[in-house]
Formats: sequence, C-alpha cells, structure tokens
Amino acid sequence: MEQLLILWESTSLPHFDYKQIIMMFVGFGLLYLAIVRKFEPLLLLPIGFGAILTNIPLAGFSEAGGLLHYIYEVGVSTGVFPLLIFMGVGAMTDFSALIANPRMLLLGAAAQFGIFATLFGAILLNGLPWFEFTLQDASAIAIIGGADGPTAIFLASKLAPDLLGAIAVAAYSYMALVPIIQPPIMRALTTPEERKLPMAQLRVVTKKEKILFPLAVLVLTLILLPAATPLVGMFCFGNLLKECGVVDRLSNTAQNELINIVTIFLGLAVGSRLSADKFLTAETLGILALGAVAFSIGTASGVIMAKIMNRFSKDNINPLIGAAGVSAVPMAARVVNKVGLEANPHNFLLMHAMGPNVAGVLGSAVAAGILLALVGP
Amino acid sequence: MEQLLILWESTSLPHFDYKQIIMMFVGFGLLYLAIVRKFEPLLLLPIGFGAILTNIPLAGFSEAGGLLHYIYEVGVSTGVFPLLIFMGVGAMTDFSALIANPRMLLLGAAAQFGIFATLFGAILLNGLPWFEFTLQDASAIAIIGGADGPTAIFLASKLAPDLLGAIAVAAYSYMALVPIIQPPIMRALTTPEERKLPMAQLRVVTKKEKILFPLAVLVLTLILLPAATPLVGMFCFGNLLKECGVVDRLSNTAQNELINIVTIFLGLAVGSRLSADKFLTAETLGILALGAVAFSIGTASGVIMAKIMNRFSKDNINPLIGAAGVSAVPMAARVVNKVGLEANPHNFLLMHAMGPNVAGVLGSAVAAGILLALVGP
Amino acid sequence: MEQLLILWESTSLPHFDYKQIIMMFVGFGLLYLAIVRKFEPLLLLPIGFGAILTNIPLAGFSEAGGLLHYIYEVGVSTGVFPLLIFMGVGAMTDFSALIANPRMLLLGAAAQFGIFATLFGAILLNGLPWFEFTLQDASAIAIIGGADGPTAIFLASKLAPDLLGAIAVAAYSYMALVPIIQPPIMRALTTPEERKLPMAQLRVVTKKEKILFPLAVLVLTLILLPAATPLVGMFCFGNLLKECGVVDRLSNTAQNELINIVTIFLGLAVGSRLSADKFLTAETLGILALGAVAFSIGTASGVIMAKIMNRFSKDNINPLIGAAGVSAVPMAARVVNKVGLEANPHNFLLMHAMGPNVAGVLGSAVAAGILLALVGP
Amino acid sequence: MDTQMTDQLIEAGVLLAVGMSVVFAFLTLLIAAIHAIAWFCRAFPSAEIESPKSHQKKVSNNTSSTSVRPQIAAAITAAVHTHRHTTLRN
Amino acid sequence: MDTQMTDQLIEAGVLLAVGMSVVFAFLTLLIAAIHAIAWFCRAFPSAEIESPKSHQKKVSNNTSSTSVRPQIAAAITAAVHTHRHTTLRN
Amino acid sequence: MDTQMTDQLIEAGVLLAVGMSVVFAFLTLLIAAIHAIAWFCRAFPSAEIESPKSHQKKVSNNTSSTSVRPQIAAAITAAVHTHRHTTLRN
Ligand code: NA
Ligand code: NA
Ligand code: NA
Repeated sequence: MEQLLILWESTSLPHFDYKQIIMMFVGFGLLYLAIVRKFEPLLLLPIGFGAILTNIPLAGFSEAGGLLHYIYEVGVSTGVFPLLIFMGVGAMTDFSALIANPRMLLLGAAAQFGIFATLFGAILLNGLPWFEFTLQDASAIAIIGGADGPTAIFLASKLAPDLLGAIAVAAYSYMALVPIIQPPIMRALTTPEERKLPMAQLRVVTKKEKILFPLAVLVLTLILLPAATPLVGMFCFGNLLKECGVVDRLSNTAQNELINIVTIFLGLAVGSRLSADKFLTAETLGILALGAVAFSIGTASGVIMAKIMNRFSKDNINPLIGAAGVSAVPMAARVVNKVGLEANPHNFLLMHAMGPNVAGVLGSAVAAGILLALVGP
Repeated sequence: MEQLLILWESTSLPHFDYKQIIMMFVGFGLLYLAIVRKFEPLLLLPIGFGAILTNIPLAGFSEAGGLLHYIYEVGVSTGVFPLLIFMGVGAMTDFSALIANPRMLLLGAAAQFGIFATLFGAILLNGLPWFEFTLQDASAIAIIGGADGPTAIFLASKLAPDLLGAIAVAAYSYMALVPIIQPPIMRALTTPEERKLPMAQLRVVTKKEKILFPLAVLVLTLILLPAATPLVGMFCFGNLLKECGVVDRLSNTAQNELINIVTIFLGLAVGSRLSADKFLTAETLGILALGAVAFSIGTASGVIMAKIMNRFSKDNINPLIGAAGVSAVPMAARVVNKVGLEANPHNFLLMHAMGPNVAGVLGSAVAAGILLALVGP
Repeated sequence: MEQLLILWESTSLPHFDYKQIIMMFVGFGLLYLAIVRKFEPLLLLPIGFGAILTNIPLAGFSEAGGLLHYIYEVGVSTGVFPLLIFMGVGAMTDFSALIANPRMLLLGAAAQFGIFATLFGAILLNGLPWFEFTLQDASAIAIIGGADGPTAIFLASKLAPDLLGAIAVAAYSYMALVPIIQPPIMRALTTPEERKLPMAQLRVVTKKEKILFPLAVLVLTLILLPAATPLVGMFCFGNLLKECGVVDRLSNTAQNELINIVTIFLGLAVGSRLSADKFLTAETLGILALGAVAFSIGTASGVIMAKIMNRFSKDNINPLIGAAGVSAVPMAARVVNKVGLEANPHNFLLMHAMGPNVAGVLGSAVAAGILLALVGP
Repeated sequence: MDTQMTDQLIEAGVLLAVGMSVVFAFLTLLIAAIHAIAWFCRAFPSAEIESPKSHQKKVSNNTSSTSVRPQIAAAITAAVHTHRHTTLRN
Repeated sequence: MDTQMTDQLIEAGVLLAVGMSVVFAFLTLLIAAIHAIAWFCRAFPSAEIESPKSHQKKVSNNTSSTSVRPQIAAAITAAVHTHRHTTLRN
Repeated sequence: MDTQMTDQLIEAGVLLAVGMSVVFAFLTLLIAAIHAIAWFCRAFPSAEIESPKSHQKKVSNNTSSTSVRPQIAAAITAAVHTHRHTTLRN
C-alpha cells in the first residue's frame, strides 16, 4: 500500500500545476509551428521540445543537476552559444552583393529604426498596470525588430535573462512570419510603377575584396563600437574563415557540424526558459505585440529609405528591396523577389535584395552593440 | 647520480602496483575483444584504452587536472554524455516495424523481467561473505539485463557510481555476446515447428504516424513516469529530429558527428573508472555473473511471452522474435533472423524482430525510470 | 551632451593603449602570414584573429565572462585542447614508412638535440639584462625545436603559461618557415653526391603491424616515461582508432570534425594570450631567436646523424632525410624531397623522409615528457 | 538467512511486482496510443507535412546528401555530353 | 503620465537619436571602407592569393565535397563504359 | 658569469645528457619493438583481422563515402536511361 502511494507520488499526476500544462501546450504549439507550418524549424523545434521537458514535474531538467540546466549555464548565460551561431552564420554569408553595391548599407541602417522606435512602445506599455519594463527590458525586446535570432538571444542574455525565452520565441516566430507580415506593408508604401523598377546588374567582386571586407568591418567596430565586437567580431571571423580560402576545413566545420551541434543545444536551452512563471505573464503578450510593431516599423523604414534613395540616385533602386534591410536572411530577400515578380514577371530582385539583407545583419548587430554600450550592465 | 635517481623515480617501474598491471591487462583484453573479436568496438575500444591510461602511475589521467578526470566530471557524473548518446540513438532508430505491429511492445515489456528478477540474485549474493550490494547497487547491476549501454551507464552514474566501470563493461560485453548467449535459450524454449512459423507482412506506416509516435511516448512518460523523462525524453527528441523531416541538418549531426564525439569521450571516461580498487573486487565477478543471469532471463521471458501471445493471437507470432525484446539493437534482431533461417530457410524474421527490438529500448528505459523513482537518491 | 560623452567613452578611442594597437598589428600580421603567405593557416589565422579580439579595449574578450576567457580556461589551461589535437593528428598519421624502416627512429631522436641544446641558449640569454628565464621557461621555449605545435602548446601550458602565446606563434611560424630555414643547412652539411643517393624501396607493412605499433609505443611510454603519456597516449589512441579498422566512424570524426572544432577554439584561445603585457617584451624576441636556433640545430643534428648512419649502413641512407627528423609533418618531408630532386631529378625521397618525419613527432613528445618529468611542477 | 536479507528480498519482490506491472501498463497504454495515432492518421490524412522539400532558411543545408545532387547532376550532364560526342565521333 | 515615464520616454528619444545616428554613421563609414577596398584592389591587383589550391598541411581535407569527386568520376567512367557496351550490343 | 648561471648551465648540461640519452634509449627500444612486432606478424600471420567489413552495430555509418554510392548508382541509372532514350530519339 505504501509502495503504491510512492508509485502514485512518483507520477506527475499529483504534482501538476495547471500552468505547467499550459506551458507544455505552448511547447507542442511550437512543435506544430516548426513541423507543420515550417516556422524556422531549426530553432523552434528544439525550443518547443525544451519547453515541454522543462515543465515536467519531478524531472528537474532545469534544476541544478539537470541536463537543460547544464546546457543553459554553459552556453547561454555565458553568451557562448549565440556567438558560435553567429560565427557559423558569418561563415555562410556571402557579402558579394553588398560589396558590389555598398549603398545598400543605408537600407540596412534604416531598417534598424524599428528597433529604436519600439523602445517607446515598451515604455508606453508601462502606462498599463500589467507592465513594468525597465529600459534594459525594453532594449532586449526592441532588438526583436532586428530580425536576427542569435543577436536577440545574446542581447537578452545580457540585458533581460528573465525575458529570454519569450524574446527568442518572438524573434524566431516573426522571422518565420516575414512572408505574411512584410508584403502588405511593402505594397502599401509603393506604387506599382516603383515595384516594377528593374535594377542594373551587379559587378563581379574579387576574392581580395571579399577577404578585406570582414577585416574592415572588424576594424570599424573595434574602434567605434567595441561593445559590439563579440557579435560582429565572431561574425567577421566566420566570414573570414569562409572567404580566405586557406582554411576550408575550419569554414566547413563552422557552417555545418559546429553550428548544428550548437543549434541543438541552444534551442533546448532557450526552451528551458519557457517556464510558467517566466512565460505565462502579461509581459509575454507585450513582447509579442512589441515584436510585431518593431518588425513592421523596420520594414516600413527600409522601404521608405529605398524610395528616398531612388529619388536621389542616378541608377534605379526598386523600393521593395528596402524591406530586406531587416535581415531575416534569406527569407526577406526572397519575399522581395516574390513581390517584385508579381509586379513585373521579368524582374528578378533576389540578388539586389541580398545586399540590404546582409547589411541588416550588420545593422542589427551594431544596434545591439549600441544598446549594450548605453543601457548595458 | 641524483639525476639518475630522479630519472628512475620518474619511470613507472618503482611505482607500479601489481593491481595496476592486472588492470592494464584487462584494458588490453578489452582492446582485443573490440578489435579482433569485434565486440561492440565503438565503446569497448575507447573503454579499454581509457582503462590502460587511468592505471598508469604518475600520469594522473584520472586525478584532479587529468584529462580523463575532466571528461568524466563534465560528461558522465552529470549524466550528459549518456543522454546525448541516447538522443543520437533515437535519431538512428526507425520505429516503423513497431508502429505497424504495436503488440510487439508486450515482448519488449516481458524481456524486462530479466532486470527485476536479477535484483533477487544480487541480494542472494549478499549471503556470501564477499558481497555487500545495497538495493541501489543491485538496481544498477540489474539494468545490465536491459541490454542497453547508455541506459546502464546513466543509471549506474546515478545509483552506483563506484560500480559504473564494471557495469558498463558487462553491459557492452553481453550485448556483444548476444549471438552466443541467446540462441541456446531460444532453441531450448521453442519447438522446430514454432521456429518455422512465418509471419504476416507488415503494413506501410505513414510519415505522420512516425512523427506522432515519439510525441506519444513522451506524453505517456511525462505523465506516468517523470523519472524516466531524461532518458526517454532525449530519445524521443532524437527520433523526432529524424522523423519530422524539417531539420535534417540537426538529425544528421545528432546521429553522426555529435554521437561520435560523445562516444569517444564516454568510452574514455568509462574506462577511467576501471581502476584497480574499483574493478579488482569480488563485486566485479558478481556483476559479470548477475549480468549474464539478467540477460538470459530477459531472453527467456521474451520468448515465453511470444509463445503465450502466439497461442492467443489469430496471426502467427514466431516465438523467436521474443528474444529480440531485450534490445541490443540490431544485434538481437539479427540473431533472431539467423536462428529462424536455420529452421526455415525462406523465413526472414528480421523486420518482425525489429519491433520487439526497439520496444526493448523503450522498455528498459522505462524500467530504469522505475528503479530511479523507487530506489533512487 | 552627457549622452555624447557616454558615447565617446563607449568607443575605443579614449581607451586605446598604444601597446594594444601594436598587438593588433601583430594580429593582422599573423592573418597576413596565414592568408597571403599560407603560413600554417589552420592555426595562425585563428591565433591572429584571437590576438586582435583580445586587445580590443572594453570588449573584455579575455576577462572573466568573456568568450576567449572561457575557451582558454576550458581548453588550454586544462591541457584538453592540445591533447585532442594530438589525438586527431594520431588518427591522421600513417606509420607505414617508419615500421618498414625502423632505424629511421634514430633520426627522429637525433633531431631532438635542437631542443636540449637550446636550453643553454636560453640560460646564456639570462646574462643579458632583459632576460630572466627560469629553467621551466627555458624548457618550454626549447620545445619549439620539436617543430610540433600541440606539443609546444601543451608543454607551455604546464611550464610557462605566460609565454604560451609567444611560444605557440614561434612554433607555428617556424614550422611554416621550414622550406626557408632547412634547405641551406641541408646543403651546407651534405655533398652533392650524398644528396643524389637513392634509397631502397620500402617493404609493404601489414595491417596487424600497424595496429600493434601504437600499442607498443604506448607500453614503452607508460613504463619508461609516464610523464609523456598524456601526449603520447592520446596520439596512440588516435592512431589505433585509425588503424584498427573497426571504428571508422570514430576515426573519421577524430581526424575531421573534432579536430576542426578544437583547432578553431585552440587558435582563438592561444591568440587571446597575445596581450601587450605578455607579448611586447624582450622575452618574445628571445623566444623567436631561440626558436630559430632550436630549429636549425635540430635540422643539422638530423642530417649529421643520417650521415653517420649512412657510413655504417649497408643500405644507402640519403643524409637529407635526417632533416625530416624535426617533425613538421609533412612539410619537412616535402622539403627533403624537393632538395633531393634538385640533386637528382629521378630520386624521390618523399616516402623515405616520412619515416624520420613521424619519428620526429614521437621524439619531441618524448622530449616533452622528459622535460615535464625533470623540470615540471 | 538474516532479517536484513529477508527484508531486502521482500523489497525486491515488491519492486519486481510493481516494476513489471508498470512496464506492462506503460507499454500497453503505448499500444493503445499507437492505435489511436493510426486511427487519427486514417481519419485525417493530410498531405500537408508530406512535402519533401523543407523550407530551411538562413542555413543552407550543405550536408553531403543534398550537396551531392548538383555535383552528380553536373557530372552526369558532362558524362552524357562527352559520351554523345564520343559516340558521334565513332 | 507620471514623471518617471516622461523621463524614460526622453531617454528613449535620446537612444533613438543617438542609436540611429551611430548606425547610419557606422554603415556610412563602411560604405567608404568598401569603396576604399575596391580602389585598393583595383590599384594593386594581385594574383597571389587567387591560387585555387590551399597548401593545407598536416591535415588532409576529407570533407565530402572533395572526396566525392573521384567517386563520381569513377562512377561516370563505369556508367559510360557500361552504356557503350550496352549500346554496342543493341 | 655569476654562480646562479653556472648552476643553471650545469643543470642544462645534465638535462641535455639525460634527455638525449633517454630519447635515444626510448627510440632504440622502439626499434627493437618494431622488429619484434614484425617477427610476431611473420610468425603468426592471421587473416582474422584483415576482413575489410567491420561489424558495426547499432550505429549505421552514414558518412558521405558510403551514403553517396546509392545516390550515384541511382543517378547513373537515370542518366543512362535518359541518355538511351535521347539517343533512341535522335
Ligand atoms: Na537586422
Ligand atoms: Na532493453
Ligand atoms: Na619533433
């Protein structure tokens, strides 16, 4: 009889809190989005699974001695995993389109307006009784507008670790929603004639330029914005591994096995932050709302900047490509291409949109550095 | 002269304990089994090498600051390495045969009788003056009957860390000995007619079923047996990575590079537990004996259960496939196939035996969870 | 206004120390050597990048909480990374040429004279006012003459952690300079007739011999020089993984993904030791000078030993192959082949030089073990 | 046989009974779950998640299985091309 | 609207102004840098680092991309060979 | 030259003598060991461990070298098939 009681006590049934059950459904929801809807599955699937595991009573995944606890402490609270992901993304990124047309950097800059504008939104939400975002919280939330997962996780781990789970989920969800969020904004801000604009073919970029580019980015960053060097530095390191041509072994490993291993662990660790007390709060709703705002403003800013540049440029600049400035590589560029083809079936904007697209990665890493420098601990 | 003395003192010769020499021969014996006899070489080769290294005087591999000490502390005493191996095994496992014929799970359940029956053996051994197994020790030893390496290592690291080396060596050795241990038991318990029984072809399983299966296992486990979720959860995670079809990058890495890296480290770390004071004891002999008992009982239980099921089933169930319920994937299933072909050269049982075979993995993970819940710390 | 001041304070400009700027130029210089001159790029590129990152003011890469700090503490100060590299190198090394002609080991032994002779040089430098090398420092510096990167890093991490950066840079730089340093010495010590000497073809080596070889090396080391077992043991482990033929999965991973991942981290971590206070010292100049001396003496000793052996051998021994005894695999063997072809365009010495070449790896690991045993902590 | 061992044997007996019951109960429930899944999949057959191409973003899949195809394609093209020329010349 | 929020909003405004200025300044400098690089590469075109084969030492590159080619080559040879025989026979 | 340096130089001399002796002794013993191994392998030539296929269990080897072959085979089949059709049409 006593044994039966112990057995009953060793099931989850007498220990379940309804909030944990809700969080497990959130986890299953993320798995659904990842598998069926194909929303950024590489991250959302491990995040969803981690969310389920961390909310199991008695299993202790995220308590001292638990698997997810170790992974989180080793890789996320130190900031190591997002930086390694960034290195791998750097080793996968081709900057040719940007080097051939460097003005595209201005579009990547303009799209960061979404980040800084969202700070206001977060503070205004504080007017409502359910919210109490500090400026650090607001900054970590606003970076969702940068549409860059590892940047968001890195900044959140430094500025607002308690919000990390919700911020990461929001960031990856909105990145996956780019094909739904961006087109209406792009169409609203452009005329059909603008969307039809063809662009001049890009020049060929030499290998030497591609090698010198990450070094130039590194030098500018270390002089002007050293707080951004962890992110930008590792990104440039990865890109240099790829472009230098003498360490293909390391470049291949950085963009395949290493990033895959780290992605599995990072996803599980982020998922382990989706505990009921941290996620089932008004803040999470606020974060989701603010993320959407940040994303939309960033898209609009990029398009508007592109319209302005088109007016003052002697070469055509199709305003649609401004939307790619939010990053979300290469999804945003593909969306630009698709909306462009709707207006003009012979106008392939993909390569032209890759310039602002990768510029957006740099732009949001720089924005993260500014926030770290000005409101960081 | 003094220098010569220092030199002499810096060789192993004046420091050798005869027990260390014996342990090195044990290590070389494991290398022999791995390389020449091809006994589970992926684990036994690193274990054997680790056993040699850890017994070298003055080298300090397993003392504070030594390589094997770090690896053990990071990966085995935390339980991280066996869980990652389990994730990788999950990503390699195809549950089609089981989903097509779910009754096979009963065979995987019956074979766990070997585990629980062995508890008696361990306690009876305490009647002899050389043994003093606690119930925790007995449980960690009994899990050898589960014929699953990472499960045995994980449970031993939690319940009986001092016996971990011997338990791991016994588990992998007996898994390698499946083709020798099982056939006599299988033949003794079945008639030639039974061994000739053909089985109906398995139906095709849809991708959706394969995706939902690991999730169903996870849900049942987290509700009924949360203590088993570290093992079962990571196994299901790996299987979901494989089956979902949207994260092939991660699935490939989990079943190749990541599991290979962890296997190297796990093997070395387990080998580092083969020190003289822990291995050259009567307990080790007891563990080897009990392991063989557990294995044999498990095999017999599986076969007997299959005979019972065959009697009450309208479709034929060849009793041989019950032997595959101990797990030892895919060796046990191959042995079933071989013994079946001896009786009927046209009767290929391999696919039918895969069902109980993978059911055995789940069964022993569940048994480990029960032991953790009821006798765990 | 205050914000602008904060912004100014958050750039590197008011925080730069001129020494940091010099060190960054050192880092860019290493990148130049790696990318343009192709000097051991697999290590020098990450080292150079790490050197730049670690000298960025405010970024804190090598301070508590910084990425490079974590990597260094986890992998280099524990000695784990060089040992894993050595395992991978073992898994890449083919000892056939040495097993076919075991006398070549004497050339690998002779070339270690460069290491021990350099101890005198380091102590004599102490006569100058700028140097104060301890015997431990001198030993760590002298190992540069072993022409083996991971051995040098491992020994330096144990004997002289403060000099690790300079020693690693010197070791890899001189390994890359083998084609420039060695040929003049080789030509000065040999006559054209000697350089033309053809050598007898090597016999075929069986698989069994190749499996037993690493075990024999391990046994000799663990008996006679246990202090060398971390290095030699992991090297033999890697080689056994390769040769045994039953764990190709593990062997492939050890010589590809695992060594690549560790190389990236090891390079960055070594680079993080190139801080101004540790590198911009007279010691560094001394280390560079002594490294060149060690290398040259090692080369000369190998050639002279080969001349002596040629005199007493019934088979021809081309004295050039003695130069390969310093290790620097396979660069030194290629240089031997090239210099040999200059003298006799039909005389391919590459395979013959591989014997002393791999013998040199063992020789310097043994020398490192001796230094650890006699002057170690 | 002393008392302690008797106690331990009783405990082991309880473990055996409880353990095998739970193992059987658990795996029997799993049988039911598999039947339920099979029923569900027959009831709601969706082609949705059967699409072979996954929309992997941001990280191009450079694993051998995918990266080989273009190479093979190019090689085949070249081979067939070469071959046709060869056969034409013959 | 209380004072604290006003303060925060002012702070956010400053952050917006400073942040966007720095982002634009930074990326504008980067535009200049790219132009400088392009000028430098036109001024000093070097074939030196364009050599396709890297002198990788000590570590042979066993990645799939390189190891596949010989296999494919062999396969193609075999295929064409087989095919020719087949067509000859037909 | 002060006493300390003289002491250190003597110590270095001892290290040199001892070190080179040990290195030579060690590697000479290794020469003997290699000869012993060669003798052993000639004396007991076993075909046992020469079998090319390793019995790898539980972990299927999905490395590129093995997984490529079926793909190539399929591709070749397709290519030859296509080609034959093409040539037939021509
Ligand atoms: Na961005
Ligand atoms: Na089992
Ligand atoms: Na050497």
